[in-house]
Amino acid sequence: MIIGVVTFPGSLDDRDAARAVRMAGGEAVLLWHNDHSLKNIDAVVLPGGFSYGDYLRCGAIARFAPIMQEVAARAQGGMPLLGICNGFQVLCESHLLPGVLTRNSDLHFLCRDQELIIENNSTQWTSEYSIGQHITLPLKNGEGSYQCDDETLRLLESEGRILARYVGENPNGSRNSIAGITNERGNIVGLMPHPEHAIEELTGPTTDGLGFFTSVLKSLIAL
Amino acid sequence: MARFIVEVMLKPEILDPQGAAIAAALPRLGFAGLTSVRQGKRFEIEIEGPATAEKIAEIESAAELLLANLVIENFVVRVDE
Amino acid sequence: MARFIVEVMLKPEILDPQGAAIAAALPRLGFAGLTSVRQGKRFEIEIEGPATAEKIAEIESAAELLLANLVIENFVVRVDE
Amino acid sequence: MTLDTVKSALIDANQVQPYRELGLRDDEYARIKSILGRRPTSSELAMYSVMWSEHCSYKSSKVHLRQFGEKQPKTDALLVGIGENAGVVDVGEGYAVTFKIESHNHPSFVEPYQGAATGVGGIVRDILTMGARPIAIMDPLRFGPADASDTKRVLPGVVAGIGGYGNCLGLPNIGGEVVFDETYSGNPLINALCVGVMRHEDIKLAKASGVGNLVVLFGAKTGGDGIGGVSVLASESFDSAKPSKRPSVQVGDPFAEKVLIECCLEIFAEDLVIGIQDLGGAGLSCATSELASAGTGGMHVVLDRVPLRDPSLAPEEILMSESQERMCAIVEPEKISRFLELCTRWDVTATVIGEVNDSARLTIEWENEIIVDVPPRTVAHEGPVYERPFAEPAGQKRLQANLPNSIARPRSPEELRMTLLDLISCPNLADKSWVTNQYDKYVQGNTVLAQPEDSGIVRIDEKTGLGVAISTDVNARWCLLDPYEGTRLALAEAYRNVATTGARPLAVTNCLNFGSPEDPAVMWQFERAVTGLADACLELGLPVTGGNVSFYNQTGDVAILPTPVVGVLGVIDDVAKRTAMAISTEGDELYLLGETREDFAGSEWAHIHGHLGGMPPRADLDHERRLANLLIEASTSQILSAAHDLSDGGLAIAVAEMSLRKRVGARITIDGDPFVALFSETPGRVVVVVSQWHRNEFLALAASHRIVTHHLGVTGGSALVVADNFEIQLSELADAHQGTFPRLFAGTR
Ligand SMILES: Nc1ncnc2c1ncn2[C@@H]1O[C@H](COP(=O)(O)OP(=O)(O)O)[C@@H](O)[C@H]1O
Ligand SMILES: [Mg+2]
Repeated sequence: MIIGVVTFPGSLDDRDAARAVRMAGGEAVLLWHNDHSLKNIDAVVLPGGFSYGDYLRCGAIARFAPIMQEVAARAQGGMPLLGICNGFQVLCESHLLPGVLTRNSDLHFLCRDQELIIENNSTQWTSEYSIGQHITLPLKNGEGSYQCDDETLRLLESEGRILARYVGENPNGSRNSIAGITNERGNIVGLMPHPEHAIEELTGPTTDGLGFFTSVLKSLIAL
Repeated sequence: MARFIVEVMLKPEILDPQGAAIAAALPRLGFAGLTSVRQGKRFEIEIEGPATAEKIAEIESAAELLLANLVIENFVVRVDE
Repeated sequence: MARFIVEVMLKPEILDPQGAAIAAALPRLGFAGLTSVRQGKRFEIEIEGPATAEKIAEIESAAELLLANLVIENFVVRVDE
Repeated sequence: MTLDTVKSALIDANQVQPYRELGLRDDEYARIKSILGRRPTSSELAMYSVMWSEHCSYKSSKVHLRQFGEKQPKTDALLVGIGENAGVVDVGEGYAVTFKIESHNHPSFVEPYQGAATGVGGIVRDILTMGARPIAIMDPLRFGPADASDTKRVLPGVVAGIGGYGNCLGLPNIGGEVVFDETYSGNPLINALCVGVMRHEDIKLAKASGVGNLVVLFGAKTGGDGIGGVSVLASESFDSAKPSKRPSVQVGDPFAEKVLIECCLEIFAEDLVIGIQDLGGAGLSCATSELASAGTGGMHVVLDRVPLRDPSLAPEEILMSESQERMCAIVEPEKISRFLELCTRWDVTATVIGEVNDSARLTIEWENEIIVDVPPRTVAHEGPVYERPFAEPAGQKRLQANLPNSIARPRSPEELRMTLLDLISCPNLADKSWVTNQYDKYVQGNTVLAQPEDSGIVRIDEKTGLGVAISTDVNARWCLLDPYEGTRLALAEAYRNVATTGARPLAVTNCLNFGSPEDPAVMWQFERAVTGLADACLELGLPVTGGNVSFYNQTGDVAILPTPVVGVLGVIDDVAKRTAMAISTEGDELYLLGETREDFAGSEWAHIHGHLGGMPPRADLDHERRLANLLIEASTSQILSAAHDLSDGGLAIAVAEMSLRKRVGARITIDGDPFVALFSETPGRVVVVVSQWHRNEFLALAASHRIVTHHLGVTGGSALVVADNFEIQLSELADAHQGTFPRLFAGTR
């Protein structure tokens, strides 16, 4: 199974995401923002970082990168697509997921180990977790506060599309402590914390993040 | 050469942490009687040629597409004379 | 109740990486003929009572102290009617 | 303004020139005239003035810094020494590592966010220039009193700037310092360290060699940023009475730099450059003259070709501009098209602005006229050298005689307990998470240790686990009391911190922050500090690979504490074997390594009581070396569960920090005067945690290295218990430790 990781100018966690894919047993390929074709890719990760400097709004410019047209089209057709941090911001800006990520409520960049609770394990990226499972992943961003209108929030809640929430004190002012959401179909997932930085005891707080990558590989094999 | 101003503000119902931080800081600096502070963005865009109706429409669509995120923001385009 | 607008822009000689990024992105989206884009901030401030000269002066000093960084930015205060 | 050309300089030879305003002295100006055999053109004057400034020429420090070369120990590790953009050391397996610290003190005082941000940008380009991929940064910082209102302006801005730039570059921040002292009000110290890694064969040098090779300027366009910033900002102290001297500030674009890094690394990988130099202080003046001076010797530049952000810039200004995120490369003509292709791929502007020749002159043209025609060595490498007078300050003996004996010492268990709480919550020792949580430490996925550990460790090879460790340190109060000994102690501490985590110290960098070199007392501090560092490096067998000097850190007549920040780089063969500081299991044994004496002069305890006087402890480097060897061997054979260096606040603070990390308590027993045992700052000590199984092996190892061990107690419980004295719940300690920074800085931006 081949998972593509998109490198935009300013992407930072692209190599880390590729490493996580390999640690989970998959093959990782770096995709260039200016390319148009996804070739034989089975799933895509939009990595963390500061695409195009994150000037204007995070993810606002990356959304228009040539590769994103194909990514969006394939994801709408069911290809698994995970946006981590900046990738999540790109997904929201692209309207592949509802809502938007705004400045952290205390206005500071925040890097810390964050406890989460998994609330939906029926997506292609979370099947290896159990509902109610607590995991700890690095959270690191300046604009990680999930915001949407009341109607969208009600919908997300009622459809069980909130994938994970922050446990304990809300770190950034996200509505309902949302850390990640999914589309209805469960193939497009956006997540603010970084699973790709929790794959080795040595360099991460836990190995809890590996499940996102093993989940998608399993679901691809099952297809 | 024409000059446009695009003003982008968060919709009133959206939380504005930056505005809130300023509203909290100002009374500490001795400014009383504030009821609200909202922070938004302001763009100055210069183009070649005059500000034709067509150009205005173009700037409007740039604002819609890129400068503002209509999920949370509203915008106004003005020609700067 | 009075409403003020404070507009804060980088001084013209100061590098504006945000504006530059937007100026680079817009042509890729098909907008041609741009000569410059600068990004600044816009504040809407509401206070109790009318916009007296004294209040205007207060807002000006708030802008100097907190809203703008005079080392790199200029600002304008307007009463919004 | 009419163009001042070489031709016109020959004609109106007596034109009055504002050399004094540009910071040149009469004799320096006379020397320029004699070098050129005519008056300089205004562009030449701009170049000489900026290149002969203190910041670029090291004119006051050079005579002393020579010691680092003269006393350099024999070492096979040094691949590139002092003089290049950064030193390079061999870390094994074909890898080379380059690291360096720089200061950005004055710009950060003027505009904290941008000053600190561009400080990070500058040091990262230095590392990149060596051919290395930057892999981590650190930020030793000094501010005025924590509760001073200006500190509330400067610190949050500086921290946001370092985070804003470093995070956007994708460089993990793995450590630093935050220290407060009265003398830094108005003179904060913003030092930044960067470390990079490359293969041996990829090392690049700043040389313009090969007649006919092309000079390429690439990266950001040139604007009016920080024109004259180097000479004005870095060489003159601020005088609040003259705000008009505020220079124009440089604004950083971290995205442009990130793209530049990736672009350069691809260019290096295809071996497309002969030499490369970043544009930092003194911009193009510096890059062109240094490249030419170190290479074949001649270069011709067509200045009109420089892409400008501000088209109104005069040629003098283009030469002086400190616009960030620019590089200058020397490229063979047959490789230029591929070079430009890679720049296009990354959307990086690149322009051929000149050519290498063998004229032995640097010539620059503008609008078809020659405006600069100089021997490049005289600009770049043969600037003025001063033997500034230095003398021990008049009050030095009195200062050393003023012992901290007048301060009432805690005696009762309750007083000792309160002293621990006072110290662990004081700004210098309080938890720095409010700062470090604004820095990404995870990016790149190789951070093995970061703040608050004794040193930062990053892995450089995933297969073998090879990694490097870095620590920066100095107790500047000790340096005031005795700059020679204080600087040796700074090296000893950084060295010990690296060894504590299991890495073998290999090389040293430094950032020497001092007051005005025109003050003989400051110059004395400087001379003593450099001599101390050079001597101590020789004794420990560590080469100094580079560094930075920042003078004029003073307000009026009052200089900052002499602050020679010392950075030690170590290598660890397998990062999986590193020793961390946390007590993580119950029932392990705690040992104190090294002897405790009564050392309160310059201590944090004296500081919180407003006292600074006495003699600092002596650095025992033979002991430090044996201690380090013990710690490294113990890490390699995996017999330590944890280790933590003792520094400010002494034993009590060290054990408290070890307990707070994972909230596992400890019960310790102390001998002798409890106040001395708990709070003395005798150097050369480390607390280690050893499981019962490894205890005998450990004690034997310690004995073989002739290191004195004291059994302190056992780990466990939810409190720190000092037998027969007091106990404190970890929750109470944590509140005291963690509350300070949020209380001081929350709500600031
Ligand atoms: N500005 C900073 N940036 C990053 N890390 C910091 C900073 N300040 C302090 N730290 C980290 O906090 C820890 C404790 O700092 P300090 O008390 O200065 O250590 P030490 O006593 O060993 O010198 C160290 O790991 C240090 O690297
Ligand atoms: Mg330490």
